[in-house]
Amino acid sequence: MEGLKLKLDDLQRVAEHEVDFQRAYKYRINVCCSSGCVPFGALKVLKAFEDAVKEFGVDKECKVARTGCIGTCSVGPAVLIEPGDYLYQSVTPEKVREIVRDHIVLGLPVKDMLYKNQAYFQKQHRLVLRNAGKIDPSRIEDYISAGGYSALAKCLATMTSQGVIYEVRTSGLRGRGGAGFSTGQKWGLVARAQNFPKYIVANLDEGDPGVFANRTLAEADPHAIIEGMLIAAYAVGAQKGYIYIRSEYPLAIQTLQKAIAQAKAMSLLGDNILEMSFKFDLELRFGAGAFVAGEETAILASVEGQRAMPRPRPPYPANSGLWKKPTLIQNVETLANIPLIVQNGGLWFTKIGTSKCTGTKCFSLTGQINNPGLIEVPMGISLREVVFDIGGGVPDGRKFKAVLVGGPSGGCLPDTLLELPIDYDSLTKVGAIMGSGGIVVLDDQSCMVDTAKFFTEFCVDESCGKCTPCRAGLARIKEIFDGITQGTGKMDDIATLEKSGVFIRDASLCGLGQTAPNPVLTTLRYFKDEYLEHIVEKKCKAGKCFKNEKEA
Amino acid sequence: MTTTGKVRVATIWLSGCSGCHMSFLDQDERLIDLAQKIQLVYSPIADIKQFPENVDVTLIEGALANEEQLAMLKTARARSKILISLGDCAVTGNVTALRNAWHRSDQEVLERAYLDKSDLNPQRPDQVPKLLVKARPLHEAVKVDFFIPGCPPSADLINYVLTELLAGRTPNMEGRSKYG
Amino acid sequence: MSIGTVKLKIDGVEVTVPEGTMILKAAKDNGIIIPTLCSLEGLTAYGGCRICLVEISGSPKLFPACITSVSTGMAVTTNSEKLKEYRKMAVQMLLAERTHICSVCVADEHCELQDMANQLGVDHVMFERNWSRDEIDSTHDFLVIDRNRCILCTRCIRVCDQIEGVHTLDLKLRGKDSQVIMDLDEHWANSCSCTSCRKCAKVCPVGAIYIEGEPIGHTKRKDIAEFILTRRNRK
Amino acid sequence: MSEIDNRRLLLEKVLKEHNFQESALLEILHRAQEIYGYLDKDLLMDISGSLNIPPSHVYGVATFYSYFKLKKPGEHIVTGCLGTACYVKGVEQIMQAIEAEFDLKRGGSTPDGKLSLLVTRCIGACAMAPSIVVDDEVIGKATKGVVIAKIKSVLGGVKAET
Repeated sequence: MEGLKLKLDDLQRVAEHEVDFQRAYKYRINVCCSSGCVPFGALKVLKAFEDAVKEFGVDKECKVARTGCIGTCSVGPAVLIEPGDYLYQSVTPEKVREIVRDHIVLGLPVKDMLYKNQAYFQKQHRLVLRNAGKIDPSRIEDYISAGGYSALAKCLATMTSQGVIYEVRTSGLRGRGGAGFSTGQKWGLVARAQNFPKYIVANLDEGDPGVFANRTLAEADPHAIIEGMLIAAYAVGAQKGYIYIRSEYPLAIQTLQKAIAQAKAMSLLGDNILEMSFKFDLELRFGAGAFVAGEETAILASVEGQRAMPRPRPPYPANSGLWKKPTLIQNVETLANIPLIVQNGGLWFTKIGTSKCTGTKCFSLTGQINNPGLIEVPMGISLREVVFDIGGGVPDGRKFKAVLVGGPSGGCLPDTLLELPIDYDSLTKVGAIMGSGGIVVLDDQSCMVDTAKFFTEFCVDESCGKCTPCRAGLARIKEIFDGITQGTGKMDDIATLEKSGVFIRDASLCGLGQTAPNPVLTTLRYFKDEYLEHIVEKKCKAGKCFKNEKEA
Repeated sequence: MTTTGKVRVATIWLSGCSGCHMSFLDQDERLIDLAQKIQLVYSPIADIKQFPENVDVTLIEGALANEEQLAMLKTARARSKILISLGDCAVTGNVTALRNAWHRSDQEVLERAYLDKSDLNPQRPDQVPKLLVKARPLHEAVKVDFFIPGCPPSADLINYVLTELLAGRTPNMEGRSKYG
Repeated sequence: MSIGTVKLKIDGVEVTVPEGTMILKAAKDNGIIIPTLCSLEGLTAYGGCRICLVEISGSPKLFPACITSVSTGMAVTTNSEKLKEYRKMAVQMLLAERTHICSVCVADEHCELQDMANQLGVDHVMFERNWSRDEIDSTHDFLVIDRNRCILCTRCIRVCDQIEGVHTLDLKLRGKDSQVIMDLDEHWANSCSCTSCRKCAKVCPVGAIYIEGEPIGHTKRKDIAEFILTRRNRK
Repeated sequence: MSEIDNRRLLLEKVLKEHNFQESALLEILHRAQEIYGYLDKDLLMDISGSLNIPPSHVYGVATFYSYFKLKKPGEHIVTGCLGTACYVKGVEQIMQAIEAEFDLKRGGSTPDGKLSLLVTRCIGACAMAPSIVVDDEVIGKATKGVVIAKIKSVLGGVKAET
């Protein structure tokens, strides 16, 4: 099929052909081979399945597929058997024969190996991750048969660029990279700019420690990102795009490279896409270990081959971005929503989530929690539902203490705020941020002062050094923390932390500096007693501080 | 204030060159006016052995460099209503704090000063109080109410701050201080 | 093509300036001086020091005056209590960042950071100071760099690139570890591209780059970039 | 043809692929590091000359990003993930154990050049925290014992089973 130059009507045919082809199989065994499951031996499990179906002579009715992430990363390797969506957990090559024999040959699912926590999936709403774990990301046909690229075809065949922007605006979609700017509005700005060429940059520089949603998306459904970019390009009039991806994600890079090559071969990228007069080229750009490069203006500097130092806005990238040309910068999660919005209409999208915050959001759920993994939930869901219903609460009978929302520059929220609905505005109000969707749960053995110090250290390391507050200020805050956690803290320190935190938040140049004090300010707000305990009593209940860190 | 109705003022000399005290004296004829309103109850320029109780204003020159000074500073703080850092050494550490950037132990600092760099009769000092790890500005150890920066601060600035305080006003340092 | 004008208010005073003017310049041309450190006329704006932050009514954010252009109807406040407080804070952070001891510095009394502290009434630093101890590079015949005094304003880098045109200087590393370097972080004497033009010493706001044996008041020339640009453009 | 010549030829191919464009500096540094293992000053000077970018700029970019190595790394590389999830799950203790066991500090190498210990801020394997990477192999839910045994087996040249 590769190498075929697709025309508009061909898509449908490819999809039907592929569906027929897949229907020939009675079972489909999806083995998750994403970065989360591979270290647990997923590739060996895949091989074992391929061998076992042959051994039992069921290879004609079983399709063994190498797929992306299903989301239950803590119990990998995960295997999903369709029909019926039977999810097996912690599968080992030794157990594969049993599964094939009982489930496929005898038709009796192996109950004690099934993933038990049904609530994990019940409260989720998988739009962006619609195909994750269900299609083979290395086969474009899989994506097409799942309805892929039909939204692009719809755009090219029946919609004007303004029409596309209208649907996106109607959908109320907001940027999933963290700031939550209206996507439709942004597209409108770039579309209006009369300066050519225009560019699109897809942000896959997921630098937040504790976050892996974008990586998972790229590994599981790369074409959703590409299709979203194509539609965006059509809408704003761009002909060149870059996906900026962390070099720490080798599998995602590989998957995307392959996907781009396939799309090019099928004339879904390049000149005359789908035989229409629409042209779009796509290149990957690799990050190199700089968190700040995820910032909107820093990513531009990085794509241009410079030090990733942000610059003040205005001028906004919509007017003056890459090489001073209009540039649309969008997180890949935002882009993956686009095909659905085009396909189903903007109004359909507003029915999901809340009225001000439509749609869903992916969260990486980690820390002291029973079911860590990647989830996608409708906006407006409460923190409690995420932490306890989906996440299964804190393990080992310990007590929940705090939840960190929004990555290293997010906020530490106490149990009194568990009923808070997750949306951009509610989170900002309590001092946290949506960020790129990191949720880290802390139990009663965590020290909040130590936690705030850890995040400050992260931001000190990752500050680009351009502006005074972030560079010089955060380093001072870190020193104050060193003092407090080593026993030389003073009462004045609390006021100094608060004053400089507010200053850094207000006066820093970019989002990194502006949000970096969040962990400090929120822990001061909700866990002041722990600071006092450290300063006055020189005690750390959690036993994390007052160790001689600086030996020699 | 005491029965004399005068404001009780003390001055202390820690690790500094005494230049700030010189500047204090450089207030010249204005000292006569000051003397109407203040009583000097402790100072290196007066022969008083003990730091008294109930001091209204204490001006301190010099950085905090050793344990004896730390004890002195704490006493002064406890017995004074208003504590003022006088001059850059007290405000920033200044020259005294140059050793901080050297990042060496107190013993090495002493050896460098008394043995390596000595031209005549190098000898290990045995009466120097134990040095603190770093020479520090005063406000890193105790609460300081006002700061008069400068190396040395001008007599005018010292006079301005004292006059304002005596009049019950808060001195405004904007555009007045001469840092460094 | 005619350039339009823009009417706006700065500190309550109505001013009219050409379109595209930066707030800093618009204020200066109308007698309102906004304090700055990294900005220098004749060089591109950097927006790093955050001293020139101003308020624009209707926005909760603060804007660097050096790099924010005017727009019609804008009402700018340059000197509110909050801004003064923030400027003091920025100066304190700079003073605490490396080793600044004015009394032993070549730039004493000719230092823009020191002036700024005095002007704003910074009478002490609330943070414990970080005593940096970087090697002083005095290998060059007469140019010296003491990075312990550097405030990373990048004026030297910009003048080297934009006016002298050789780009000997740049920054290495990032964040608090950032340093001004010559070529591949060579000693100055080994720099293959440096033309020894002294412009970096002339624009350095502090005592980080200076000329050995020359009184600093004689070296410093804040208008050098603009001066050269004007001369170049003279037909 | 000597090995060095080969590497230079490979680099030249990369430079040509990118048409000597200044904007491809990051890509070129990535590839150069793949080819040479690390970026020493001669190499950076070469790239600076080839792309006609000032040396200080190339050096500035190469040192800004923590992924680029300017010093020769050890034969085997262990990378500890210091991301949030791993930190919460106690990766710090494992790192300290490695430092103590093999007598090296993070960011450094053993004197014999056999082993380097690096840190990274999140490899995105948070659900199986704490994670340690030993020569490109991710060890999830790592413990002191497992990691140290793994490193020893790698150093001993024995192919370890995982």
